[in-house]
Amino acid sequence: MIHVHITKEIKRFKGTEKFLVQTDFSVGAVTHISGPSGAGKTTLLRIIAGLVKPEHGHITFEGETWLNTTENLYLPTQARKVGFVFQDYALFPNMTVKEHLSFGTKDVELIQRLLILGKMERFIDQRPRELSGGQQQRLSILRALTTRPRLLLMDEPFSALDQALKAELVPDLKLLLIEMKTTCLVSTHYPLELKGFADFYFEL
Amino acid sequence: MIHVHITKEIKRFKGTEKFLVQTDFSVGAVTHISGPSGAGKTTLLRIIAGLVKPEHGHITFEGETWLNTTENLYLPTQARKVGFVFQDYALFPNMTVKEHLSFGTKDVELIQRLLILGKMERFIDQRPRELSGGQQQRLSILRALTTRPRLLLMDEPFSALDQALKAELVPDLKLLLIEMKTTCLVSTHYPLELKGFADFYFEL
Amino acid sequence: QPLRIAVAANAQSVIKLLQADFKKRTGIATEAIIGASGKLATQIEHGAPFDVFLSADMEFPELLYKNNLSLTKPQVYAQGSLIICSASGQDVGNWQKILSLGTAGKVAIANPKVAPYGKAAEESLVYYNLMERVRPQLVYGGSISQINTYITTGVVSLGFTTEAFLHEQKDSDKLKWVRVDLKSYKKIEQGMLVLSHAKKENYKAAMKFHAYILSTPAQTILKQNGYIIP
Amino acid sequence: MDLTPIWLSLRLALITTLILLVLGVPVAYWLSRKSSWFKLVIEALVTMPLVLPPSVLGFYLLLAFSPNNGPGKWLNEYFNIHLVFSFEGLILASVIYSLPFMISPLKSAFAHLPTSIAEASYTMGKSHTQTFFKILIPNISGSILTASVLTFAHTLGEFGVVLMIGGNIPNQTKVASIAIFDAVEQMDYSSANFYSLVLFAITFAIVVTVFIFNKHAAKNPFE
Amino acid sequence: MDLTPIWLSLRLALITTLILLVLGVPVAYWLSRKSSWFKLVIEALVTMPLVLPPSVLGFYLLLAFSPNNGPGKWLNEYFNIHLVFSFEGLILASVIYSLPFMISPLKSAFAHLPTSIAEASYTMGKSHTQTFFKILIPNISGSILTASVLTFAHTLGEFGVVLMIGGNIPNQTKVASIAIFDAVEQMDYSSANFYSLVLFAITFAIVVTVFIFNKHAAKNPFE
Ligand SMILES: Nc1ncnc2c1ncn2[C@@H]1O[C@H](COP(=O)(O)OP(=O)(O)OP(=O)(O)O)[C@@H](O)[C@H]1O
Ligand SMILES: Nc1ncnc2c1ncn2[C@@H]1O[C@H](COP(=O)(O)OP(=O)(O)OP(=O)(O)O)[C@@H](O)[C@H]1O
Ligand code: MOO
Ligand SMILES: [Mg+2]
Ligand SMILES: [Mg+2]
Repeated sequence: MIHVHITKEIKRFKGTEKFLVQTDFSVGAVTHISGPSGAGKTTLLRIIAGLVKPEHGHITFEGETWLNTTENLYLPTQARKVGFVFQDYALFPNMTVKEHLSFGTKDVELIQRLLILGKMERFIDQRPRELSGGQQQRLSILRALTTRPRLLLMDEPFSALDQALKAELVPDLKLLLIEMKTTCLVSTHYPLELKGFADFYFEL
Repeated sequence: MIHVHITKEIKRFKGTEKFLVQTDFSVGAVTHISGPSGAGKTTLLRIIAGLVKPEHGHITFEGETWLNTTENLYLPTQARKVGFVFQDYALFPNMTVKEHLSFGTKDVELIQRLLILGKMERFIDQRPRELSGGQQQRLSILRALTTRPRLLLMDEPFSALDQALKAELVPDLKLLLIEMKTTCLVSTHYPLELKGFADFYFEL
Repeated sequence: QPLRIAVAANAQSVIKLLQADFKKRTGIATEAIIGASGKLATQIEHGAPFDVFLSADMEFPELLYKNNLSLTKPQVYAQGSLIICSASGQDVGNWQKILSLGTAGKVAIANPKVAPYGKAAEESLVYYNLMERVRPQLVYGGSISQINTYITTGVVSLGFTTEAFLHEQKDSDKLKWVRVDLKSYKKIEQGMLVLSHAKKENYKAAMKFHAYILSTPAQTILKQNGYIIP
Repeated sequence: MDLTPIWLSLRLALITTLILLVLGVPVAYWLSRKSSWFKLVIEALVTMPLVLPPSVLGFYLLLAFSPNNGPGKWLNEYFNIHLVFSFEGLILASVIYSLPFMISPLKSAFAHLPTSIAEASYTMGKSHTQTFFKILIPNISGSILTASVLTFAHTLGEFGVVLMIGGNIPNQTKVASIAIFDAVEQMDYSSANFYSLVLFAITFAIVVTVFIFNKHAAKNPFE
Repeated sequence: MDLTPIWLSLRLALITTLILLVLGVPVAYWLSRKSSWFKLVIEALVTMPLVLPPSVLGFYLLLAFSPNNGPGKWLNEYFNIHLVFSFEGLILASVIYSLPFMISPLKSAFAHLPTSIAEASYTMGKSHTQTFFKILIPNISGSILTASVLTFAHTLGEFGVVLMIGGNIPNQTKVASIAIFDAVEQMDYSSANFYSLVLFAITFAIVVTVFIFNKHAAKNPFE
């Protein structure tokens, strides 16, 4: 069980708005997080990853406390063992595709498997600026998997992929997550593409 | 009629690949450009906008020559009067939402109309880094419309928008394009979202 | 424009007294520009707008005269006195012995190529056969005033400087010093010139100043401040 | 205490910075674009004053502008312009001396801007010039500020060149750095300390200004 | 012609640059993070050598290192270290003098990196240190190169400080810039020209190297 109960203040044109989330997510499953643009999906995922601090609240992951503002507890991102697929990819400009993956793991077999999963074998020596939008997005997914995360947070991860590619990639990804026993939260505006992928649904 | 016939060389893991396009697009209509990730959609749109030069070929827009490599003719981007929605938005970090729009036009009525079209009225004073992914994408669409372009090139322009928003935005956008007599080429992996928007279809 | 006087560094404090006295007598305002003699000469060569030059030797004035940069012949206005000086309380009466032991620490002299006092110091070291012995300890300063800075800040144990230095120090009793024997170096005859630049507007004032420096009141001031007046 | 050396330094630094802003921003932009061997030569020339000891630069300027020969003689005879031992000469020398301090950071800032924002501006029909002033310049304003401060400060501290071609003339070329040197040589330590303190205070004011500006333009107010 | 001044300058510049690399990169990173008033003070101190005329800096160093008082006395008595009139002293002075040349461009480069790439690295379980060396440093390598070149060159051209605390000792503190100044004052223009030419050649070599490196790491090979 992932327990989340947080409040974050968001600056607005006039004054501030309160962003409030209280919910539980199932462990070992995929939850689809949905909500209109600007609802706070990215913000929520970033808070869970420990990249943004909310003003108030607590987060626990299978009993382990990740955040507790009343006790001033805060587990750093690194110790949370999450994977993150950023909405704008956040790739490393200095690294080739291959270097991105080896940065996360020494396991060459896993790297090879991921390259095949994302159909990226042909581009291993290219840097982000030499990749198309969809290629960058796939790389960002593969990179997040190299560390075999306990919790995978994906922010709009398939938006730049074509249907055929997605139809192949998504089921394979699902199998890999089950194998790795990875819990997954995924935000997307396209519920259809998560058919057979997401087990639960959460609306912001 | 937009006539395109070009060859561009693309560097690959080993050697180079030839990227070849020969086609005509209808003027005054919306054409959906489709193709797998990495097929060259972005590259094609950039070539048409004059941001990338192909090795060989020619492009004409309603008889006006935009590119002719044999005669070494090349109309600069500015003179082509296009609008461009970049796949990665390419917003101006220094400008607020409002400033983005006033950079393209002095027409305050148009600006107001566009803000409403994109549901961005509440964010007029925010800068790109203070906007959510979907808000950034909407701004990038609105910005491209401020100049009332002859040809609007949109590269995966709705990928970060939620369904409800899209259901409102797309038809309004279509009406505006007709009113402005703007031709439009749009690349997307989601043909469904272009229902009633695209008149033609082109597969790369 | 005030009368501009280029002054060798050794005279940097006595020139202030001379300027004030000259002003009192003639009402003419002057400006002093201080530097090593050689450096000032180089600047004059390249068109520096100075009216009068008070060097620390005769060589530089003669060079300028030969190059048609002056309106008067070089004229000796004072003779300099070289001293050896220490600020660390060390007795310098037997400085030749101290230097020959090689344990004195750093010894400062002015750059002999541009500062006549440095040249005199070197001559004296050669005269006493100490040059090779002292060479590892030597540090060089751009002009005689840099040597004075080195002495007062205590970064050197000993320095060769001008006797006029003692008169610009307020608490000079803290200094140990002794005159370097006149026989060990060539006389420091300090020469004066009125420069061609004075033609422009300050000709009269420059000539007055030239005459003033050679007059008894000025010579007395020089004598009271560590110069040998013949 | 005589404040003219401080005023002189401030005037010199300000004029130099303004000239270099007007000159340096376009040159830096041009250098940041696609490289060529011609640009390499220009860049090397721009970098020269950095590596050249100020004494050397001063020496060559002295030779070039000495009324005895070449350009200096010509300027002197036909226009009655003197570039040695004059304030105008110091300005010229400072502009040359501080050139790389303006150009180098700006060039790097221009090169680091994403190309796509300029492209976006072109697609909006904006010329290179409009794009330059409305998009590129505002997005490197931090670097422009930094470069200006570097230039200003570096000119304020200029010493070797002035020592060589200035001639230490009160109210014309006796700037603060020289006044301090002078005071030290004359063992007038209280003047030296006074001038140093004023320069200290000025730097501090500058640094605080830059700091406040940067705080204002901070990266992400959300996090 | 006596080449030792050139060698001395090169050695001094190299050692100074290396020390400042090790020192400057972390400090610049630290300064680029969230600002505070304490950092403001440090930043002001780091900027000081820039605005302080070298003569002033030299003078204060002279006072500080004098074996008569304070730190100089202590170093002298307990460690037998002499920082005036020695090569070691020049190194220390150069490190102080060139500090802002290393720190300022690096700080700006760190501040301009997108925060998201560091975040991505943290989510991969990488510590701040690992992220620093594997992600941040490689992505500002261009700026590191530029800053090192600036530092190296600036040290090569160092003049005022050396003039003050060096003592012009052949083979120890008589560096090239002083040798040139000396030669000029003695109107030995051929030596001055020779040394200047060698320094010119070195700059040229440096600039060409940087140019080739930057060409290699150019922005977008596709366009
Ligand atoms: N700078 C570059 N250097 C080398 N190859 C590049 C460069 N930019 C793009 N490519 C390659 O060119 C091909 C076409 O890229 P393009 O971005 O046009 O694809 P796309 O159709 O837009 O794909 P997507 O749907 O993923 O955005 C890709 O295979 C990509 O790897
Ligand atoms: N740095 C910031 N400063 C001020 N407001 C911000 C900042 N970042 C985000 N916001 C605001 O917070 C709200 C939530 O943003 P968030 O990015 O979490 O939305 P989202 O649900 O991911 O939207 P999208 O689907 O468009 O990506 C948005 O309205 C946005 O404008
Ligand atoms: O007064 Mo001098 O010219 O420095 O010896
Ligand atoms: Mg989002
Ligand atoms: Mg694309």
